[in-house]
Order: sequence, then C-alpha cells, then structure tokens
Amino acid sequence: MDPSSDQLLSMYETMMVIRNFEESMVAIYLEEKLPPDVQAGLAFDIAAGPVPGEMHLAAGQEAVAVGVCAHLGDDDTLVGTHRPHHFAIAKGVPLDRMAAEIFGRADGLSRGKGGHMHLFDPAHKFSCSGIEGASMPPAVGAALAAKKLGKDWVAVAFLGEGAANQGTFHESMNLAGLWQLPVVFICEDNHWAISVPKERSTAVSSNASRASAYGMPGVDVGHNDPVEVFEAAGEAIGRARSGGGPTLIEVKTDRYLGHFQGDAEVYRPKGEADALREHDPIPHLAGQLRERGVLDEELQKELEERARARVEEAYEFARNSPYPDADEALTHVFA
Amino acid sequence: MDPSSDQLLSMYETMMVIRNFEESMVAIYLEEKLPPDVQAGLAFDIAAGPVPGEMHLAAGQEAVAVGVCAHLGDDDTLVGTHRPHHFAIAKGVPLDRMAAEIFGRADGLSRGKGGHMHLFDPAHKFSCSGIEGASMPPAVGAALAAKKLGKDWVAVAFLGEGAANQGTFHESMNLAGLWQLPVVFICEDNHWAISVPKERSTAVSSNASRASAYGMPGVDVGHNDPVEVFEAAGEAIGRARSGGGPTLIEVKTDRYLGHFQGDAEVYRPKGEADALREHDPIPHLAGQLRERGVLDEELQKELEERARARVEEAYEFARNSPYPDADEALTHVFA
Amino acid sequence: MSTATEQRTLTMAKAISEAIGSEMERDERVFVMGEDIGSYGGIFSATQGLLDRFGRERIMDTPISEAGFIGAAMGAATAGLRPIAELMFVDFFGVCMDQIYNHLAKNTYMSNGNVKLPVVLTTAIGGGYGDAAQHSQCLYATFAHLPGIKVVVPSNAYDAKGLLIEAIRDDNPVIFMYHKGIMGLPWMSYFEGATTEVPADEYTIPFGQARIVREGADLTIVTLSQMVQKAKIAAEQLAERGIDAEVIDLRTLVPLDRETVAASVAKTGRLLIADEDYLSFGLSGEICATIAERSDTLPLKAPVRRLAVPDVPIPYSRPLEHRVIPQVDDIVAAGAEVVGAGG
Amino acid sequence: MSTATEQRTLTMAKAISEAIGSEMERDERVFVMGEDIGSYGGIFSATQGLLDRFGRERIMDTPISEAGFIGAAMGAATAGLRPIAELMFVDFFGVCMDQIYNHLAKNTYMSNGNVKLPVVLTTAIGGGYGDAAQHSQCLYATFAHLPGIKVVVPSNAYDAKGLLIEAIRDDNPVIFMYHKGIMGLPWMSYFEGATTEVPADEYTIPFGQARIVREGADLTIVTLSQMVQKAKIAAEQLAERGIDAEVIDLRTLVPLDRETVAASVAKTGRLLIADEDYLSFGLSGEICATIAERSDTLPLKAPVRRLAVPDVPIPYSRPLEHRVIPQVDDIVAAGAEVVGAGG
Ligand SMILES: Cc1ncc(C[n+]2csc(CCOP(=O)(O)OP(=O)(O)O)c2C)c(N)n1
Ligand SMILES: Cc1ncc(C[n+]2csc(CCOP(=O)(O)OP(=O)(O)O)c2C)c(N)n1
Ligand SMILES: [Mg+2]
Ligand SMILES: [Mg+2]
Repeated sequence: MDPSSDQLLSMYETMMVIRNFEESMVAIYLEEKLPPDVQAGLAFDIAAGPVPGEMHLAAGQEAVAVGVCAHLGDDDTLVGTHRPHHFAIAKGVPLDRMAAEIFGRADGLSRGKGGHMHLFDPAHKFSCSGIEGASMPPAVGAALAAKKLGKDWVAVAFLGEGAANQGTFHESMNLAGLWQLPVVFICEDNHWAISVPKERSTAVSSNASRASAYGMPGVDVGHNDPVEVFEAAGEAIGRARSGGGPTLIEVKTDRYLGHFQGDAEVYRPKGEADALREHDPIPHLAGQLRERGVLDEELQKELEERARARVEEAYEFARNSPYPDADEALTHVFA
Repeated sequence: MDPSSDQLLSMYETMMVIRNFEESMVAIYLEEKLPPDVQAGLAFDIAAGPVPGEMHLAAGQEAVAVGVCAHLGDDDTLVGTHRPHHFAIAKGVPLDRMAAEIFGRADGLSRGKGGHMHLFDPAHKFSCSGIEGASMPPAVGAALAAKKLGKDWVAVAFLGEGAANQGTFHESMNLAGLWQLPVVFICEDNHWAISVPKERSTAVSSNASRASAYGMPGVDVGHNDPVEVFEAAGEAIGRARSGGGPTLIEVKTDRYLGHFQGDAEVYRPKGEADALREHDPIPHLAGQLRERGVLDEELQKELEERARARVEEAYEFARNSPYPDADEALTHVFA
Repeated sequence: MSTATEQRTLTMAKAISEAIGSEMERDERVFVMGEDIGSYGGIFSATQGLLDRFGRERIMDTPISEAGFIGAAMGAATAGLRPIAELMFVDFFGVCMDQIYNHLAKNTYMSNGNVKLPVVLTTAIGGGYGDAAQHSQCLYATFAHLPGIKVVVPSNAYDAKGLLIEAIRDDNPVIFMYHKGIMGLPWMSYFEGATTEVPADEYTIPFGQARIVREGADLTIVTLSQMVQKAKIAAEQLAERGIDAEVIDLRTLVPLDRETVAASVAKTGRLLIADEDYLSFGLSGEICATIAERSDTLPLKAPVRRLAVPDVPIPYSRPLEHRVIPQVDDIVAAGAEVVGAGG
Repeated sequence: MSTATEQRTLTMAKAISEAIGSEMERDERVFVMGEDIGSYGGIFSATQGLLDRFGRERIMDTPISEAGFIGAAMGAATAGLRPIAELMFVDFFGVCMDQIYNHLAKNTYMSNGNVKLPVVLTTAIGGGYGDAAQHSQCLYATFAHLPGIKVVVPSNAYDAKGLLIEAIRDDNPVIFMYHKGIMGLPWMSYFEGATTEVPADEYTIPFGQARIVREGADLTIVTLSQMVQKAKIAAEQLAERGIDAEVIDLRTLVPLDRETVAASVAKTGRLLIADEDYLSFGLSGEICATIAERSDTLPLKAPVRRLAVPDVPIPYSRPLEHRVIPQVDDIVAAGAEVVGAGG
C-alpha cells in the first residue's frame, strides 16, 4: 500500500517536528549542567538544569515512528521504549504537555511525576517505560482486550534490537502467535545497545527471522526509509486489524546522538554518526516529495518553520509552567 | 553414530532401574497418605508419609535420559528439571543417597535439605530445580566455564516443552549461540504441562524449529526412541565437545503418570496413558536387543532382577537412614 | 436455593472460587488468566468449576510465561478490562517481578492517577507440607515493601470471599495471597478453623481493618494467614495456663491497620508477632516499628518477641521444616515467655 | 609507584574498579560479566579501564539478558570460576530475581553446603538526580529479607574497596550495592565525603561490622550508603544546636551488626533511622525490631524516628523527588525533634 502525497507530507512534517524537538533538547538539556554552574570538578551534572536525569533522544529514528503511526488512530495502543519522544509525537501526544512533563512541571502529562521515560497519555493510548523489553507484554494485553471486546483496535509495541534479547520478547511473541492477537512488534535496529553492537548481543543478524519461532510473519525493513516502513507497517497493521494476527518487523535505523546525552561514545567508531547523517531520511523524503511535485521551496520553508515554531512553543509552554507542589509527591500511589 | 551393543544393554538396564524407581515410588509415596491415617475428610494428605510434598515421576520418559547421558561423563554438567529422577539415575547419581534425600534423611545427598526437586550431586555435576525454565542459564554458565578453562566439558540442560515458553529459554539460547558454547538443550515434549497441552501453550508445533532464531541446529527426535535420542544427542554433544557450538533437541516422549502423584488427570483423555504404554520403549528396546542376539530370556531376567534389587536396596537404605537433627535446619545458609 | 441470608460452611478454596464466579457474573470485564486454571480448576482449586460456567474466553489457561501474561493482564486493564491473573506459587515471583512492581504497581503513580489498573493477582503461599525451598515461601513482606500494590492475606473462608470481592472491585492492583494450608483442599491437611460459614450472596470487607480474633488482656499476638489459625489454638492453650492472649489478624498488609495493633498493645503491654515469612527486614520488623514509633504512649512490660522463619530457606526434611516454620507450640512457649519475662 | 603504605584520594568508583582489577590480577578465576562494562567501562565506571588490562575474555559485555547471564554466572561458579556480574541498576532486579533468590541464594543451603557459589553481583542504587521511578530505587531491604545472599552497601571509597575485595574472596553470593550519588562520577553531583584516602594495596573489611562514623551522646543515627554522607553533615549542624549525634554506618545488612546499634542506643536512649529505601517492611523496621527485642535493657528517652521514602515510587519532578528522599535538612529536623521530644 503506497502512501498518498498527503500522508507523505504529514510524515515529512512530523519527522521535522521530531528532529527539531530532539535537537532542541540537546541544548536545553545542557542548561545549568556545565561548569562553572555545577559542583567543582564536574564536567557535567546530570542532576542539574531544567531537565535532570537521563535523556535518550531519537534523532535519526524518526522514520520508524512516522511510518508506523501513519496507520494508527487514537484507539490503537502504542507502547514505546526508554527512547520515546518520536513515538509520542507521531502518535499525537500533545507536544506542549509532553514537554512540560519532561521539564517536571505542573502542566505535564502527569504533572511531572513520570518524566522523559514515563510518558502516559491515555487519550492517545500512549505509554512507555525505562525497562528494556517491557513494552511487549502490555501491548499483548491491549491486543487481547481488543479481541475480547470485539473491537478492531490494534496494539503496537516498539523495542530496540538490544531489548530483543530480553525474555519478555519470547514470552510476548509466543502469546501473540498462540492467541493470534492484533499486535505488531516493531524492532528498531539502530545497531547499538548503549555501547554494545548488535553482532555482540544477538546470535542472528535479523530479529525478524525470529518471527518464525512464533508462527508469525517477520519482515526486514532496509535502511531507515519512512516509505518502506509505511508499507511494511501498513500491511502488518491492516492484517492485525482484520483478524490476521501478529507480525514482527525489524527496521534498520540510525542513532545520530549518544545513547543518552552526555555519552562520550568512546565505544563508537569516529565519524560513524556523521556518515549516517549523510543518509538522513528527512532531506531524502523532501526530495521524493519534490519529485512528486507536492513540495516546493516555499512549502518546505513553511513546513520547516511550522515545525520549528511548534517545538519552540511547546518548550516555552514547559518553561512557563510552574513546578508542582512538593506534597503532590504523596498522592496517586493508588487511583 | 550407532550405539554399540554394550551401550544399548546398559541403556536398557538403566531404563529398567528408572522405571522401577519411579513405579515403586508410586506406592511408597502413598504410605500414610490415605484414610484412615489422615485428617478426617481428606482423600489424601500430601503432607503425610515418608515422602511429603509434590512428587513428579518420569515413568515413560526414560529414553530421553539414557539416550543423552550415554554420552556424558562425570565432568559434564547436567541440569535437570522438577521431574529429575530419570536424569539423575542416568547421570550416575548414587541411587541410595538420592532415595535418602527424597525421604528427607541424614544420608541423603544433602541430608534432606533439598528434596525431590532439589537434588545436588557435585561429584556428578548434577543439579535440578523446581522452577520452570531455570535449568538453562546455569547450563550456559557451566559451558562458559568449560570454554574459559579450556576443558572439553559439555553442559546439558533439560527442559519440558512447557518450560520452552519461559523467557529464560530465549535468553539462554541466545547467549549459547552468540558465544558458541558447548551446551546442548534437550526439550522433553511429553505433550503436557500439567493440564495444558502443547497446542494450547506453544505457537509452533516444534521447539526444535526455534533453534534457527539463535543460529544453532535444531533437531526433532520422533517418538520416544532411546536409539534415536542416542544418535541425535551423540552428534550434538560431540559437536559441542569439539568446539562446534550448541544444539537444541526436542524429543517426543510420554508421561505415563499424572503430572504429580495425586493428580486425578481430569483434563486428560480417558485411556490416553494406557494407549501410550503400548509403545513402551523398554520392551521395544528389549526386542531390538534380542534381534541383535545380545539379550536372551535369561539375561533379561537377570537385568530385570538386578534393577529391581538395586531400587529395593536404595529405598531400604533410605528407610533405614535417620532423620537429621532439627537444628541442622539452621546450618549451611552460607558455605 | 441460596437466599440473601443463607449460610453455608465453605472451605477457603470454595469461598475464593465463589467470589470470582459471582464477580464474573456481575461484571463482564472480569476474566481470569493463569496456568492450569481451566480444566484443572487451579492447582489449589481457586477457579474450580469456572471453566464450565464461563468458557475458555474468560477462564484462560496460559503458557508458562508469567512475565508475559501478567504484563498482558496489565495491558488488558489499561484497555478497560478487569483481569485476575494467577501466579501459581508466590515463589515464582522472580520470573515476573519487573512487570508487577515496576509497571503494574507504578504506572498509576507515574501517570498521576490517569491510568487505572484494576488487576488482581492471586497466588498461593506457605509451607508445612514438605514442598521445600522453592514452593513453600510466604513473601508477603516482599510485596508490601514495594509501593503501589495492595497486599491481602486472608486467614479464613469468610474473610477470603469478602476481601477478594473487594479486591476485584478495587481500581488498583491487588495481590491476594492464599495459604495452601487453610484452603481446605481434599489432598492437604489443613487447619479447620479456616473453614467457616460464608453467606451465599456478595459482600465486601474493606482493606486496612485488622480483626480481633480473640480478646485478651495479658498479651497481644499479631499475626495473619494460616498463622492466625495456629495462634487461636495457641491462645486456648495459653488460657489454660492462665494467660489471656489477644489475637489480631492483620488481614491486609497494604494498607496496614497500625491503630488496632497499637490499641491492643496499649492494653496488654506485651507483643508477640507470629509470622511465616522470613524474619529479618519484613513484617515482624514493621510491626515493631509501629510500636517503637509510639514508645512514649505504649510502655512495654516485656521485650517484643518475634516468631518467623529464621532467615533460612525452607528445608525439605520434615523435622527441619517443622523447626523453621513457627508451630502452635512455639507460639505457646513464646507467649508464656513474654508474659513471664514481664514478671 | 605504589607502595604498601601509599595513600591516594580516590573516588568510590575508582576504588571499586581498583578492587576488581587487583582481584583479577590475583586470581585468574575472577571475571566480570554485564552490560556495557567493556569499552564503556560500566555506566557508573565500576569497570573503568579493565577491558584494556584483561581483554574481552574476562571483561565480557553481555546482551540485555539479566536472567540469562546472572544464571550463567551461577553456573560458571558451580564449575569453579568466581564471576562478578553487574546488574546495571538494581531497579532491574525484577527481570532476573528468580535466578538470584531461588537459585544463587538457595543452592548452597539446598545442597547442605556441597555447592559453593562465589558470585558477586554489583549494582547501582539510589536517586536524587531526576532519574524517576524505575532508575532511582535502593531496594537493599528487598535483598536482605531473602535468605542466602550477603548484602553490602558501602558509603565511601575506603570501605568500598575493602568490602568488595572481601566480597570477591567470599565463597558465597554477595550483592554489592553502590550508590550513584557517592561514586564521584564526573557527570553527577555527589557528596565529597565519600571520596577518601585509599591504600594502594589490597585490604579487606569483614562483613557484619558497622562503623561508628561520629561518636555522640544524645542521639543515635543509624544509616548507610549515601545517607551516611548526609548524616555526617546533619550531625555537624545538630552539633551547632548543641545536639551530640552518634552516626552509625551499617556497611552490610546481611550480616547485620545489631550489637553496635544496641550499644549506641543504650548510650544515647534515642534512635533516628535515616534510610533511602522505602519506609515500610524494610530496613528501618528491622532496626526498630532490634531495639524492641531489647526494650528491657534499652530504655528509650523518646520514640524511635524513621526517615525513608514514604511508600511512594520515586517521582521525576525535582521538588517532588526532593520531598520523598530524605535530605540533610530532614535529618537535622528529625534529630532535633527526637531529642526535643525526649525533653
Ligand atoms: C531490563 C533492563 N536492562 C538494562 C537496562 C539499561 N539500558 C537502558 S537502554 C539500554 C540499551 C537499549 O538498547 P536498544 O534496545 O537497542 O535500544 P536503543 O537504546 O538502541 O534505542 C540498556 C541496556 C534497562 N533499562 N532495562
Ligand atoms: C516459573 C514456574 N512457573 C510455573 C511452575 C509450576 N509448574 C511446575 S511443573 C509445570 C509444568 C511443566 O511442564 P513441562 O515443562 O512440559 O514439564 P513436564 O511437567 O511435562 O515434565 C508448571 C507450570 C513452575 N514450577 N515454575
Ligand atoms: Mg539499539
Ligand atoms: Mg511437558
């Protein structure tokens, strides 16, 4: 199923929003984290600034999120990973409340209780977590619920190629295959699990090839192309929606930044990330759109500007939101 | 690699020892467990008698244990399951101290601290546990140690077809394939996981087919034949011993008794077990031995008698062994 | 025919399956997942007869994939269902704890209450029948220590039904821990005090309300689960020795009814904790803390005494197991000691 | 050039990697497995520089398969090696707890001591830097409650080296829990009191011996890990208010040095427990029990006071996290209260 020009355009725009959100965060994250603001002797202070804690950015991985989410509605469940922003943005999670959550502010999705790795937006059936491999069982459950309720809802679980070696992968795939559930598993193969490359973590070259162990189709999507992702995901999600059962898709994608911000990447071949950026899918998609004649200089500028503005507003919103009252920490352990 | 007549004979004898050990236990286990000895109103008391607690017997599954262990020496590690007696006997664990352990007596392998599901015999590198799927990681570790120490030791992990859906299966297989370790995984497919048949637990019909997900050979061994097991295991263990890496073998076998003693098997088709006994591998192997001309009426009687006597002596030894002193319960939490 | 007032004597196992069945009748969103809960009826009969009534769609046997199906229960709850998931033995928690404590127990908090997770985990606890180190543990304190999941530990059939219906109707995760030795199974000796009259119709028992099983003036015995039945017997024997023990059944650990404990100790001035979990860093310590934090208003006539598994795994051999799991005699001896110690 | 007497000031992270390195030099059987322990040097630098010295055979990066590689560490120990396995954050214990607590911690007991399992699990604990609910927990009480594994929780570089060498040489499983906020990492603000002089050569510190960090007459503060550094600062501030606090660093929870705690409380009559784990059913309760069991010989001048995470997950937002993790000010306020309450 080919994407329409409108679909391509909106994927393109969303990719720019994601890229802008992530790359803007690189600078925001460093605010107040560097000398001389921090404890003497520190090169960097993860605890300081408007956004403390770990920060996993998805610059370079936009194609996976938009190619999949183009097929999802608000009733479809998406369970993301510790690197969740691109999924959340593509799924339609409000950018401003998401930014505010990442800033730990009162207007955040969860009034700052969750944070960057724990974004919850029930209205868009979006969630994620900081535990590797933990996205799959809940997605299986959401798919089970859809089947029990007789709805045509689909659930998508994202995971990294590193997480594919966690036991929950096996248990979830087996349940999905056994019960023929409307769930699609999307493995983002960005080659790295922090510092461990895929060939030193995984006994086989393709995780998609593992799908046969669960009686489900496995699909390899080549290099980081949003259109290929769109097509593979469309087929899998369509099959799931129509009762055809689960699919496992592995997409080759690229991590442009460190595993988390502050990662010196000593383990990574010099220049690898720069080389990857030469295959940046965003300009490449722009080229395709120009060929189709649906994008010109002017529209491109407009879309870029709109993306920039949306992200800027979201971060402004976050900055201007107050911190929650400290005693809110004691609430909502139970519903 | 065909088994020699001597190997076949000793496999045959060991199978009879196992069968005799297990079927004798059926009666021993019931001692003092039935009315009128027990609390009024009870049909049976698991807590009573010389052997309390759960009792998982392997009658019908002898072929798997002997076919594999024929290739193992004392330096090779075997990690068994919650249904461990046949493995222990085939691995050469002393029958008398094993029986005493199951009786909870002072002459037991662990002076009664472990019990039926927790038999430890370091001299034969034998261990087992009551947790499904837990046999695989330690076997991977033993194989890793062999490789690090430059020894030609092999490690074997047994698991049931039900345990093959536990996350440890995936993690262990991947580590074994990734590091090319001298470990062999043997899945006993007796069709049942307590009351759940394989087709309602497993998305694919063959666990051996899952081996490809870990870059290792997978071998299906057809119906409960000790010679076929011997051949498949011999090839896999030989390969592992010579640095050729891991193998996953699934053997179709039969559970003649309940999951544990006392299991009314309401879930099991009437007569299934009886029908299975018609394909009992023990008389079948006897037939093969007779054809080879290495077994005659007389020798068969002698072997049967010897097996019976060994088991009887072991259980006598257990009965005559004293209970450990209660305060021993407080020792050996730490070495 | 059962009427609103009909009383029947039921085993705890029957009370539990009755509670699940009546809630499944009442609310279509309730279903059960677990190993051998279908045609087998649950290894400890907690789902006996439910497969025939509700069919495989709502009484779902699962593969041996606890992390998978418990995580799936959470996902199904997020999507609007009210799953009950059985972890056959609590001893197996280690294969699925991440899904339980990092997700099921935290997502409500991390979402600031925007995500509700009405999931009940049912699980079997306890030893005393020779099932050894990996099938005899209680571990309720392990769950009670980690925030976000309510911990229910009934001691008898009446409480089990009311507490389980309360759990199923709760919009939060609850772990419901039933002791094998009070279920009244036809294949395991048990304490008959747990088999009680149980109303045929539905009722709930609120969480966080301990029950005074026996009033007494000399000594407070704080306990739960099967140990309540042992403590009742022990209290009678203590009475024969002229010691009047008050027995408190905590019923739930999260929430914990500290007030009832404190009020009793204020009265008796003496405290014995009878616990089947491991001794250190657990329930018995928390009860001590409740007293220590109130030491100005709760003068003790004697040091607090704790009975629990003395920080060893559960051994298999009967005399050894009997040695490490507190028995009626141990409660009697400790109770007499505490009162004696008080002069 | 390092001599037997040479003293250097080291961060706790450097002390830990030095201890591992020197033990690997000394004993070929010692090796390390874990995620990102190789070229990365460990996310918290616990294995910094070791890959270059020992190579990939002994410094093994693993897949994200904790149950697999921790179980494998146990299997390798059974076969005669002495593995160190790193669980990157203790928060991840839920994916591998079965291998840890049902096997690694029990096999020695279940085999009546015939199986020795010299395995050290190293893991990062603690919050305070905005890493939220799944990356900020301490959980030492969860491990201490379950029998069969020793629990070591150092508060400074000197102790870390000596306790870790002791752990590596121990023939039993040990979990060595280092708090991120005292490692002295170049990318995380930390308490500098944890960066200490450390002898260049090897030494061991026996388990089960608490350290009196500061002597005092008015109040006993029992604490551990990063909280020791907070308590030292708090004690100085209390001193300015004329309150003389004794600060006890437990150093290990299993074994637990109850005597040192009891002796101090016998002297001061007042007890404050400062803990970064969850409040209920944990460490602070166990310390209370130690006192309550000795109430006849340990008269309290004031109720015991507990500071810990108030049974909520760790929230992300800074003011909220600050609210739930006890801070220096909280220790000062609570200490003053306890003494005040004592009149
Ligand atoms: C169970 C568990 N183990 C380890 C970690 C620590 N960790 C966080 S991200 C990560 C690497 C993940 O790699 P991958 O799955 O490929 O995702 P990516 O970071 O490349 O997007 C690890 C090991 C974790 N969060 N959870
Ligand atoms: C992790 C875990 N989950 C559940 C159980 C309970 N249990 C014991 S045996 C068993 C069935 C095992 O089936 P299978 O692996 O096929 O072995 P079999 O009994 O057929 O030999 C189950 C579910 C367990 N021991 N461990
Ligand atoms: Mg990756
Ligand atoms: Mg089976």
